[in-house]
Amino acid sequence: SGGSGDAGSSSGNANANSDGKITMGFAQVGAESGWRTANTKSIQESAEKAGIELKFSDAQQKQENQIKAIRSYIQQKVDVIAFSPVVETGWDAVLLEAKRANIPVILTDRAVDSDDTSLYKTFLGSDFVEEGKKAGEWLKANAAGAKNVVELQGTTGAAPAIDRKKGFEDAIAGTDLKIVATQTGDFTRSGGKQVMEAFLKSVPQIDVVYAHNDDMGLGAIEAIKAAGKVPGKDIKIITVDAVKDGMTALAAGEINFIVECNPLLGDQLMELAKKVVAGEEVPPRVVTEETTFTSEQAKTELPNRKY
Amino acid sequence: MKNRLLWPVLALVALLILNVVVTPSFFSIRLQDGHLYGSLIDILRNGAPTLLIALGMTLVIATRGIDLSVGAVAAIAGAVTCTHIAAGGNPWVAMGLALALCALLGLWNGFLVSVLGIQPIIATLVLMTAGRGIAMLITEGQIVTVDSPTYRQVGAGFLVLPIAILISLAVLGLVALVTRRTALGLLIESVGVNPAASRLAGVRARTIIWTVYVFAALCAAVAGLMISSNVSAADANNAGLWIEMDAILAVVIGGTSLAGGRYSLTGTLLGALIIQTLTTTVYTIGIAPEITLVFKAVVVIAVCLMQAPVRIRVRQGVPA
Amino acid sequence: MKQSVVVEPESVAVPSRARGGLVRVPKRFLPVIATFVVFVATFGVGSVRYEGFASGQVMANLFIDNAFLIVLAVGMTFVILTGGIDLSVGSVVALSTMIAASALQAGWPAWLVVVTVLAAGSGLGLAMGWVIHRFGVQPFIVTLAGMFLARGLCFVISVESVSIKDPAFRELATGSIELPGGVTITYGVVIALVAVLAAVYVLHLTRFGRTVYAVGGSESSARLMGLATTRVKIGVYVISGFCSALGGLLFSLYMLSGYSLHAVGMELDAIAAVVVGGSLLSGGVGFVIGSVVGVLVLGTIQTLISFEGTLSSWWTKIVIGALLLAFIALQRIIVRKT
Amino acid sequence: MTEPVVDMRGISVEFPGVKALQEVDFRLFPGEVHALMGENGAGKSTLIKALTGVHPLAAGEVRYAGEPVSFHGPAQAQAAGISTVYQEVNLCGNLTVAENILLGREPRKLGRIDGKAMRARAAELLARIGLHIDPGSVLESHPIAVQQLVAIARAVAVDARVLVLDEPTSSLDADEVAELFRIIRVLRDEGVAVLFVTHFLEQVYEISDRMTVLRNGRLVGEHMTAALSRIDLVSAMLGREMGVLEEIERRSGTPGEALLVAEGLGRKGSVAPFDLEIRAGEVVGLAGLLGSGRTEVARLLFGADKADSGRLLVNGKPLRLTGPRAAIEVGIAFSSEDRKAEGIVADLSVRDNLILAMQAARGWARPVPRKLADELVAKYIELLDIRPADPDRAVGNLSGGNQQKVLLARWLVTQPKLLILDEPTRGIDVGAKAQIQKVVADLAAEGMAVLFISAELEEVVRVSDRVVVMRDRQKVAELDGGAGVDDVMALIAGGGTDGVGAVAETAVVS
Ligand SMILES: Nc1ncnc2c1ncn2[C@@H]1O[C@H](COP(=O)(O)OP(=O)(O)OP(=O)(O)O)[C@@H](O)[C@H]1O
Ligand SMILES: Nc1ncnc2c1ncn2[C@@H]1O[C@H](COP(=O)(O)OP(=O)(O)OP(=O)(O)O)[C@@H](O)[C@H]1O
Ligand SMILES: [Mg+2]
Ligand SMILES: [Mg+2]
Repeated sequence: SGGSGDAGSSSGNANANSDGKITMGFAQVGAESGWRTANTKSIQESAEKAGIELKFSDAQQKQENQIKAIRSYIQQKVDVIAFSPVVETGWDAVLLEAKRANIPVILTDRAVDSDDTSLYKTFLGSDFVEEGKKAGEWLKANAAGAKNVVELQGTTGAAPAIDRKKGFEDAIAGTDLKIVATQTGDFTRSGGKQVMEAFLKSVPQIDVVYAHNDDMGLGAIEAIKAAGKVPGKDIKIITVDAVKDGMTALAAGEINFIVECNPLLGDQLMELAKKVVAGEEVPPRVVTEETTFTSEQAKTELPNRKY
Repeated sequence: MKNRLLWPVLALVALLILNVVVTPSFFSIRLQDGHLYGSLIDILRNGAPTLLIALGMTLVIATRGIDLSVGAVAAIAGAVTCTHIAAGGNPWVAMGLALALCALLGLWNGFLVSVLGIQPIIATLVLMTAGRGIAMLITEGQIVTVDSPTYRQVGAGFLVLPIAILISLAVLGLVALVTRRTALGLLIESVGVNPAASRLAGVRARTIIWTVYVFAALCAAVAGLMISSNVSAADANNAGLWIEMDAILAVVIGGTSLAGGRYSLTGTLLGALIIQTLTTTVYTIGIAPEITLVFKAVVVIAVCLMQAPVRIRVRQGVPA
Repeated sequence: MKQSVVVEPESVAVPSRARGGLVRVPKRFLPVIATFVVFVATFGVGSVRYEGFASGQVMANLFIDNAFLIVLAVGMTFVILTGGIDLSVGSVVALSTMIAASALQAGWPAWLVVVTVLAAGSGLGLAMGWVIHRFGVQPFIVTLAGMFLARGLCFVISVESVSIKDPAFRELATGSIELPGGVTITYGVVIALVAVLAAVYVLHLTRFGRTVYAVGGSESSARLMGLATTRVKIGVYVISGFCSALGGLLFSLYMLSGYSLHAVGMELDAIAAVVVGGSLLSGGVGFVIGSVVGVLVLGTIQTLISFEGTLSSWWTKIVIGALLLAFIALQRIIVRKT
Repeated sequence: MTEPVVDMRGISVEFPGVKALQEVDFRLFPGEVHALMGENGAGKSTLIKALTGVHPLAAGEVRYAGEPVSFHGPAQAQAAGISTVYQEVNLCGNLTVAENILLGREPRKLGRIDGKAMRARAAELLARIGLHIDPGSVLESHPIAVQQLVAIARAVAVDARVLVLDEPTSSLDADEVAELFRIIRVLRDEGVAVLFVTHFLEQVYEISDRMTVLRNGRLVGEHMTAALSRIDLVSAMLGREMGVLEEIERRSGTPGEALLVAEGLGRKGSVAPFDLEIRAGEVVGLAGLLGSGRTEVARLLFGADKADSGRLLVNGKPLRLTGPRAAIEVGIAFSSEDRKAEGIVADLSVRDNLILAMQAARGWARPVPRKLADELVAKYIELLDIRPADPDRAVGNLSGGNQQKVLLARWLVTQPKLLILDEPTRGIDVGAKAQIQKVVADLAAEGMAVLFISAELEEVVRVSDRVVVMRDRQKVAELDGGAGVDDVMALIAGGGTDGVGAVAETAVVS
């Protein structure tokens, strides 16, 4: 029986199975959004392409479930563990177990908050603060007299919400731009729509909507249309993610600018996993390739969008 | 019963007044593209799904039951309809399919509760969990966006007033009529108050229980259609998330006891309106997301203290 | 919710005949026993199906991973036994982790943090119990408000997660106890088991505990019998609040962090565990041990899912639902057959 | 007599819309048995609850042992030495018998409840009132009569200065009553003041020293029992003269066809297989001691419990009883002895309760028209003298006896072919009891078959054309109309003829 604390002394770092196939345990957060599902799909497909056996578990948005899954991967003696931390805190204990069991860990999405950086090999993913910044920078450059921004936040307390807010606020600090109302739309279309409806009635002048993801932006578009205004013209809209529906709206000019947050990091992850299992050195931070889209760029990019 | 409803009404009025004080234009309603436009209209439209689900929940609760699966059922209804439409299907057929499937799910809940005798909270918890999975299975985890003007009408359309609220009010009227004009109301209450006595009196408790669960599922299905049609997309994961809690809260604020028995449809209507007004208030008066919940907690407590049975008894001169 | 109208006499005593000597399992233990049997059976199925399932450590992990839930379920059992319900437990867990983490960050000594958290949880429970009793408001609505309040206070303290760096907490969290057979458990498990024992003692061997059952059986009768119903009705919410806070402490040990979105929906897990363990929501019927087995059942479902390994997100949900159904259906069948 | 231990003056109690008590004075002395008399709804239970702090007083003063008191609840009253058995069984069905007796005063060892000592103590207390059941059994599993005895055991378990018994004997047999009276006398002699409520006049005259009569919430008078004749008592209660209980008119015509025939019907662990025939137009009485299996027979015939042997013929056709509905469909009705748990639907109005069975039979889609419902309610409120005569009042707020009348009416409106009445007169006052007996007789005269169960043997013999005697869960005999109370008594007790032989000897003659 594999004890959680003392196992792994027998095998070295490159403890690939006898058939040479690498086994990866991936503890996914959940399937709370289309973005996440695309992320999952990408990882599953890439694993198959790379010949890596994938053990996958869905934590239903609960950190404790992720921890349980990681613990069970440790017991099942997988070769490498990867996961996207829901929160940056609270991973020390289980990562320590993995380290003791000599199983390398790769983080995706974001880093964990720990003094001990030896707990994981590398992390691969987007920088949410950077995304917020990009949105703010674009607005600064293209404000054209706009002043009043309303913000549709993601789920209160969720990391992307906090960081995208922070990055955006940093970027527009010191300008004429002002966030006049901010409220959570829980990352959903109905949330975005409901909040926007209320804003349209309670905020006298709205020039810009900044939504923490495409879905809330799409909801806001509906509300703006219902109010008899033209989204993208009367009110500028900036969102983050660049999922297909968002890109379609961007191409149609209803959204003005989207900051990409790329879920398709499967290939990069598998490559890293192979290196890590082989014991090669990897950089401690790998940033996914992410860009931004304007309406014109969206028109050309749209046909290639898979998710 | 009349006295009991006084307090929810006052709570609703108080909330509305708070809104007007902060946003003077709150009550203003104008005609926009041939339909009414204003905050009050938003409250009605956005509150329609909660009201509808709460209506089904009221009858379930009256039989001493509870239905946690309504949110998942709503998600399934949206998922079925949108995937069918997205695949080129007729919106009416799609909606019919969704309603039929959800009626089946209601039958399933009723079966677990009335035939297997499983406690309602657990019986419906099964579908609450699995149902979301089914909805996601149908949409493959993606948000399915559709572009069907017909379908849009259900949740976002207007016949001067939002169609969604018209549907919900129609169902309310229908339920009121059916439970009052037929003996359904009496039988539901008697099963809820004393199942043993009802059985000996020859009441078909099983049929009654089955009926209310199917009805609750149908209400949830229509609500699910409204939710997804409102944004022209099916979000299997988030549609109707925690709406069961809102619905139960609406029922309870309306004065119906979770212990079963006597229920009040008017109370449920008021409860649903209070909840939606509360949500809109939070957006309108600009309460920071961090303290939204504290604000809601205070309002909920205030409402229930206002209508506390003890208060009423004191008023009538009979202390606890 | 009480389904059977006719309850068979447990022992047929006729005036002339003395009490029967045959020891039979009393009916009220059946649901617990049935749950246990189903639990063991599932574990057996898991062992046959998955390699490495039937190990002591997997069993121990069941306790390690669910220690906090066990404590919550214990508190919830008290409330449900009186016919009430406490929806605030999940949020109180989050609030406890938040208080603990931020207080530790502010440099409070560990013992003071523990005391503060427990006091806060019990205090909130007391407040809710008082409102429920004094104003006759339904527990559902009061504890729902408590749920909003506790979660809201988390956000007020901090929106971001706070990690716990206190050495004493880390020590407790990472330390483990070796049992015979190389199986290790955490201190959290020990605390949870102590809580269970304490609850069993209180429920079955004190007047307070028996009054809990009486109130659940018939509150008006209990009152007419001259029992201290007020104390009990408020007391169970204090106990539940205390247990939530204790569970919150265990959770903060488990996570070593405080976060306002911790334990979302955990109240449902706790209620489900209690009900799966054979308690009736209408009150008066149930056992703490049943609730513990209920937690283990839910834990086993999780373990099975993770051993299965490659379920997609939606199949995960469907399978959880199906397993839950299988459990309770089997339990019903066992209870009915005997 | 010295100082009264309880002295209540000018007591008024009001409920929304009802003045339940108006300026009632009441005194209770140490060492006396005091009967509180009055019709159903006169306010007896309310007076008791006013004394023990369940209901707050609208006016008046309570002095206990010379001191003015105002109890805030039963707990305080109990602590002060007033031990009470309330009307209806107010115990916790989910707990064991022992716990119910000793809740709140469990024997403890080192601070924890000593289960063994508790069961032993409970067994002792049960034995004291002549009840031999397993103290570890769950209370719910016992019939209402046993529960009533357990409640009494609980009340007499403490050293109280005042013992209050609100209709403790409503479902007890002569034996149990005798046992109870023995205990009451012992307590009385020890100086305990006993307040006793019952509708059985014989019992009042047997046990009480003094009595207080209430009518419509007002005090009528306080009398020495010996100084008040029965006729005077009854007219004091009713406020009018009441004719001597007329002999129920025997029907001259022969009963009709056999309506229901049970052949070897039985259920393991509850009743041994029995044969029974009930004809249209006859009243069959079911007599036996507590626990002899009468209720079980009734439940089997109605399908409330499933029989596991034998068969049932209705109108000559075999009938598979799958549950109450199947029975109701062929015209069988059953009114349970446990009116609180299986009878009334407390939160619903009198009207709704009254039409419930009729409505259930019609199905939900065909509601009983409001006009018809109102007519029926008006008719039965009048016929059975249900008080208050308010169809919209919640049944749970009616006095016990009036609830029973509503239940009876519930079945009468369905016009069943066979009416099974299990203790229909439990807790019903003298006037109404005669009324109900007469209704039963009239119904039979109109062709309805009635199975009549009552703990009161005289009543069974009086209303029945034929009496079936049960003993130890077996049918032991059937006696025809001419039989008297003594004949039945002999069979019940198992004396005289041997049980099995009795059946053969007293072959049914009709
Ligand atoms: N909780 C209550 N709410 C409203 N009315 C009540 C309540 N309890 C009793 N009453 C009314 O008070 C009156 C007196 O009832 P009470 O129970 O004292 O009668 P009783 O003399 O005990 O009759 P019975 O012999 O039938 O038990 C009745 O009219 C009854 O309807
Ligand atoms: N004195 C007693 N001692 C032990 N058990 C008793 C006694 N009296 C009744 N019982 C219980 O009575 C039950 C059967 O009662 P049943 O209801 O059939 O009797 P009954 O003839 O209808 O009497 P009643 O209606 O007066 O209670 C048995 O379950 C038994 O446990
Ligand atoms: Mg009375
Ligand atoms: Mg009986």
